[in-house]
Amino acid sequence: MAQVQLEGSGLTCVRGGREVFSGLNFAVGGGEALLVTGRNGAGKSSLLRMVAGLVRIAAGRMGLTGGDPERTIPEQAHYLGHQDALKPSLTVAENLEFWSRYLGGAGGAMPALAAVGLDSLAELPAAYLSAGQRRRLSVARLVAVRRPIWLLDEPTAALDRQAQERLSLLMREHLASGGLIVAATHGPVGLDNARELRLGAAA
Amino acid sequence: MAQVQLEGSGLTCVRGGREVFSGLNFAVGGGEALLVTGRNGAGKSSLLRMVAGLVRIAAGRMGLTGGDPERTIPEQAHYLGHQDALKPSLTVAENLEFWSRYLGGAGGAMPALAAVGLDSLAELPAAYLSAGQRRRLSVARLVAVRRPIWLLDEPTAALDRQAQERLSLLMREHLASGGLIVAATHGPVGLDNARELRLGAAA
Amino acid sequence: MPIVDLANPSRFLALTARLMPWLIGATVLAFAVGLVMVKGAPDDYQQGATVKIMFIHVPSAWLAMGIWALMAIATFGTLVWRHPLADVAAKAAAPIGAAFTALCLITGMLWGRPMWGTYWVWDARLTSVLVLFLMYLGVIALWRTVEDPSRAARAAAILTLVGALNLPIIKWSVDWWNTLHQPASVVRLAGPAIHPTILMPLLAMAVAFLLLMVTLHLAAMRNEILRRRVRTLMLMQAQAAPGSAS
Amino acid sequence: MSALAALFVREVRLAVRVGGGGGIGALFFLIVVVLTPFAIGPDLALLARIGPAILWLGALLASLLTLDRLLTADLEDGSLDLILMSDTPLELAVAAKAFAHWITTGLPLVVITPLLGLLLNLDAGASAAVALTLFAGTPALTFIGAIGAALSVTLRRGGLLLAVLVLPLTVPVLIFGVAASNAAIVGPVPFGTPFTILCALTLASLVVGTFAAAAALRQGME
Amino acid sequence: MSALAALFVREVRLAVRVGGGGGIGALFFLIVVVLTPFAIGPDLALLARIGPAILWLGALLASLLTLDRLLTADLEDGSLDLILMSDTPLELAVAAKAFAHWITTGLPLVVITPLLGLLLNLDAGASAAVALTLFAGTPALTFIGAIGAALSVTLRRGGLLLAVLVLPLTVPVLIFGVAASNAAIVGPVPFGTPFTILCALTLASLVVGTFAAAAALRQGME
Ligand code: HEM
Ligand SMILES: Nc1ncnc2c1ncn2[C@@H]1O[C@H](COP(=O)(O)OP(=O)(O)OP(=O)(O)O)[C@@H](O)[C@H]1O
Ligand SMILES: Nc1ncnc2c1ncn2[C@@H]1O[C@H](COP(=O)(O)OP(=O)(O)OP(=O)(O)O)[C@@H](O)[C@H]1O
Ligand SMILES: [Mg+2]
Ligand SMILES: [Mg+2]
Repeated sequence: MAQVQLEGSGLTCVRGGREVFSGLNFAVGGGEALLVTGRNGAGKSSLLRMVAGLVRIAAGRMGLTGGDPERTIPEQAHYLGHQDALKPSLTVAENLEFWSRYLGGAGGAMPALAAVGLDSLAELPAAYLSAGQRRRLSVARLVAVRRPIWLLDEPTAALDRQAQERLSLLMREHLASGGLIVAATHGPVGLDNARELRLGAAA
Repeated sequence: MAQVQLEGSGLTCVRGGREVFSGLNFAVGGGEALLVTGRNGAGKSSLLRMVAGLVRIAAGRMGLTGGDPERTIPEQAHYLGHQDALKPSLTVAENLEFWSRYLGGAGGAMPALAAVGLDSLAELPAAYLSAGQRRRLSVARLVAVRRPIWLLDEPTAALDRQAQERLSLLMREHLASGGLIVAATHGPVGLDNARELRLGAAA
Repeated sequence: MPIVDLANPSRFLALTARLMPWLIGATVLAFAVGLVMVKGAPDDYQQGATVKIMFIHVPSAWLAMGIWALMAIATFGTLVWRHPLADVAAKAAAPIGAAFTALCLITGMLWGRPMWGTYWVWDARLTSVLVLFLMYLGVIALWRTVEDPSRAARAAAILTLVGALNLPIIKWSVDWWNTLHQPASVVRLAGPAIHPTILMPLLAMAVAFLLLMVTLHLAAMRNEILRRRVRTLMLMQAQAAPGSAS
Repeated sequence: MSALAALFVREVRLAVRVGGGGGIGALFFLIVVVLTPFAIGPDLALLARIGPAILWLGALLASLLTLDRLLTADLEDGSLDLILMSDTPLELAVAAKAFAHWITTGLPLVVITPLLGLLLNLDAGASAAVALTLFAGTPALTFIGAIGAALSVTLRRGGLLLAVLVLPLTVPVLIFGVAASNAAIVGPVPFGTPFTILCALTLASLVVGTFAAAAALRQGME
Repeated sequence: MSALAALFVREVRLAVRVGGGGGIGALFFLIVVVLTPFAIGPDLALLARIGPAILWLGALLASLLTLDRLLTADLEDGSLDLILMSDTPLELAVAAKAFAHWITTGLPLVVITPLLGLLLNLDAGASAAVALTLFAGTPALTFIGAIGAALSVTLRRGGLLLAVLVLPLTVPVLIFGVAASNAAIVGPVPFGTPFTILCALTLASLVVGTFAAAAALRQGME
């Protein structure tokens, strides 16, 4: 994988008819993590969804250099939002396998489940998971399919301390292998030399 | 309000046919906070929902002394779960006013909104709120209607630092006025002399 | 006047504000002329004075169909060029189209009572107007469900375009359906060839209805633009208000 | 009481805001009635003969299918938890919700019935008779439907499951509703007999529906 | 391709597990057909005369009303975000989902039609004709319905709104479906004419439905 670089310049975000932020610039390279911080409603989640192609870019532009030129940015990104994209009636393994196959992953689901400590629950319906277990299952998606860009919205929410540590380990591995991370967060995520992008305003 | 005391003894919780915990004992008095901690899936949320009367008590008993003898425990408790009980098409103020009236609160909604810093968004549809703003709106419910027992499931999730501080202020005021708190959490909630109830096992 | 200028909502408001009195005047005048001509038109030897319903019925039927076409064109502008006024035009047109369709249905039914002895028959033409009315109601329901205008606009645009594709098919299949099961009781609509003494007043009324529609549409568009401004102002105010928070 | 009033107001407000819950039900009713001749053919005599039946079937479907989200929406956003915890009796809360639903959905159906009667070639008297029976009978549909709504909360399924659970229970209401309409239109039974039974069914289902729905919700708690 | 196969398998699995999405549709169909005689009265000749119409109306409602959650469920749990982000073309994903829906809901309707024909006093040949027309026509209903499903995602509403938006568009399918059935049963038109048109309508709606639904989803993005 060539050294990737994600850049946004002059980005403006409009949601529900209101301008959330404007003229925002940022750049993250491979091996780097960018922590997006700011008050509630400052537009952290909106920025992530914008990179993921889920919120329209009202003005400005977003570019990726060094990635796969045939694929768009969202196609090379993992998005971990507030919703878990899990179907309660499928088992843990079935849920993960589906996403792994749909997103074009190679290996089976079990190694990824083991990586988040859910292997013992593989055959349980996802309906039976606790909040933190659901979150871990979402994280397993990031492991099962390799993609250079990780967009993480409050990734540590609901995770217990061990799981938080395991997540920061996964993030460090991802960075070490040349990936990049953009994470919205209100607290520390266990990365030492992450840069911070602070969004202003909003209650 | 007389000095309240919430006690559980020999509690067993069964969910989806599996035993989550058994023989659990705890007691919290007025002015005290109990932090329920433990791994993901240990049963923290289940315990809170049990106190709230939303999960069946498989064995053991739960009792309240010193409260209003005419009312059950759930009727004297606030439950702040992962879901926000908000209707997207109602405005922020309408949402809060409804709960305040339904739960038998006295004052209007505005002071409570101000207490969580949402007064400027009162006329906005709740659909437009960010994750943290939704959470704040739920917290406002606790302020709008006085109840002695607060059951908080990961109360700081999605809140920014200022909002977390404001929440711990509200919690301290609640304790000072003789209320009690049972909170499930993975991190600090900003209370100094809270006791901890650690649930064992689970991934 | 270059059309680009009109694309700007403020220009549009200013221009239409000046145009509006003239339009209203022209509409009133056209109706006055039309009604006088209608009064002069001879009664039908069979139908008597009821034939005069036609002067309302037929123009509203024409507009009922025309307005969907207008909406289809406007929504095309929404989807392709994201034209700021296109979705305003489409949204404002829907209730007006529904109203003219309803007028066509109601006058037709009132006319049907003396002519056929019943308010309604499942004749092909009647039925396709009814389906058109249902589709107007569907689009209006869709507009009403979403507060966010630009989102609603795009959804309504797709529905309108699919509807525009479908309307000819519906019309044609309803024709097929009715000619197949044609019950004897239905009187054919096509009367004797229209005589000039009827045609002229009819055309005059058609012009008056067209002017009425243009007036109503522009007024509704102005309303919609202003409503959106109020909404934006409210949102901005909600955001800017100095809360105890910041 | 004030709590119930607040709930009622919220429900009506939601129904009106969310694109007119009631409007949609009435529109669905209209469309179903309009579609029938396409399927059956434009035979006026036949349509008039089965007109009351079509209107009743349409109203039945429109009532039940809008009930789908009556309680599931509250389950999904956590409102139901708080309603269960509150000291307002669950029965009253369910009744307030069902009543709000009838006001916003059942009543509009009754109001547009005379109009639809025209399309089906019913004369004014017949339309009025059908509208009257619907006025008396739709509350029964809503309250019986509430049982299904509560069950589908318990089962965490919505949509058609509700209709499937509830439709069989509505058979008596349907039979006596249509019978009363036909009695008013063609006889020979006097209108009063089936209509009285219909009203009795409605009263019974107000009670049974409320209690059964509340019981189902309570049982549904884990 | 493997991604689409995975999606298809997931959809079928969900439909089967969630209390039989298809089963519910078929049950709803059954109940509507069974209720009709209650409303119309037990006139066998009349029932046979309008039998195909009832079957088609029932199938229409059963198809559309189960489509409600086709895309909304994915919106609510965030799956739709990931589907939009993936490199699988959205059109294909929509088509795969709609196809899975038809397999699990449309096909069961076709299968139980001969059974319901018995209840409506249709002879074997007539039942077979109706089943054949449903087999050819229900895909059109599903794919036209997909447009409504996509729109109701955009609007964050489901339920009857979908039916209200989509039902008028299905008029041609209904007309030619019933016409083909009747042609096979009583004539005088040869069966081939309306049936060919029905098939053409189905093919057209496969294309239009897929593209319009995908466009609606894309436009619905904020
Ligand atoms: C609700 C019932 C009715 C509806 C929906 C209806 C609909 C229409 C429509 C859509 C047109 C425009 C046709 C075109 O220009 O292409 C039309 C024209 C006309 N209608 Fe009706 N109609 C109804 C009842 C009647 C009745 C009862 C009569 C009188 C017998 C009538 C007489 C006419 C005449 C004379 C024209 C103009 C001549 C023509 O263009 O063929 N309509 N109607
Ligand atoms: N709705 C449910 N049905 C069946 N089992 C459930 C349900 N919810 C949770 N469980 C199971 O009960 C156990 C405890 O879940 P609970 O949600 O109480 O955990 P928790 O301590 O709150 O975890 P977390 O830190 O992840 O929030 C878990 O093992 C989970 O699998
Ligand atoms: N679906 C939506 N429609 C309209 N406006 C929205 C929507 N979601 C969020 N907003 C608005 O956009 C702004 C930014 O929201 P966003 O969710 O990006 O904030 P955030 O920084 O992630 O906040 P939080 O820390 O609370 O998660 C907020 O003011 C919010 O009111
Ligand atoms: Mg956020
Ligand atoms: Mg928990």
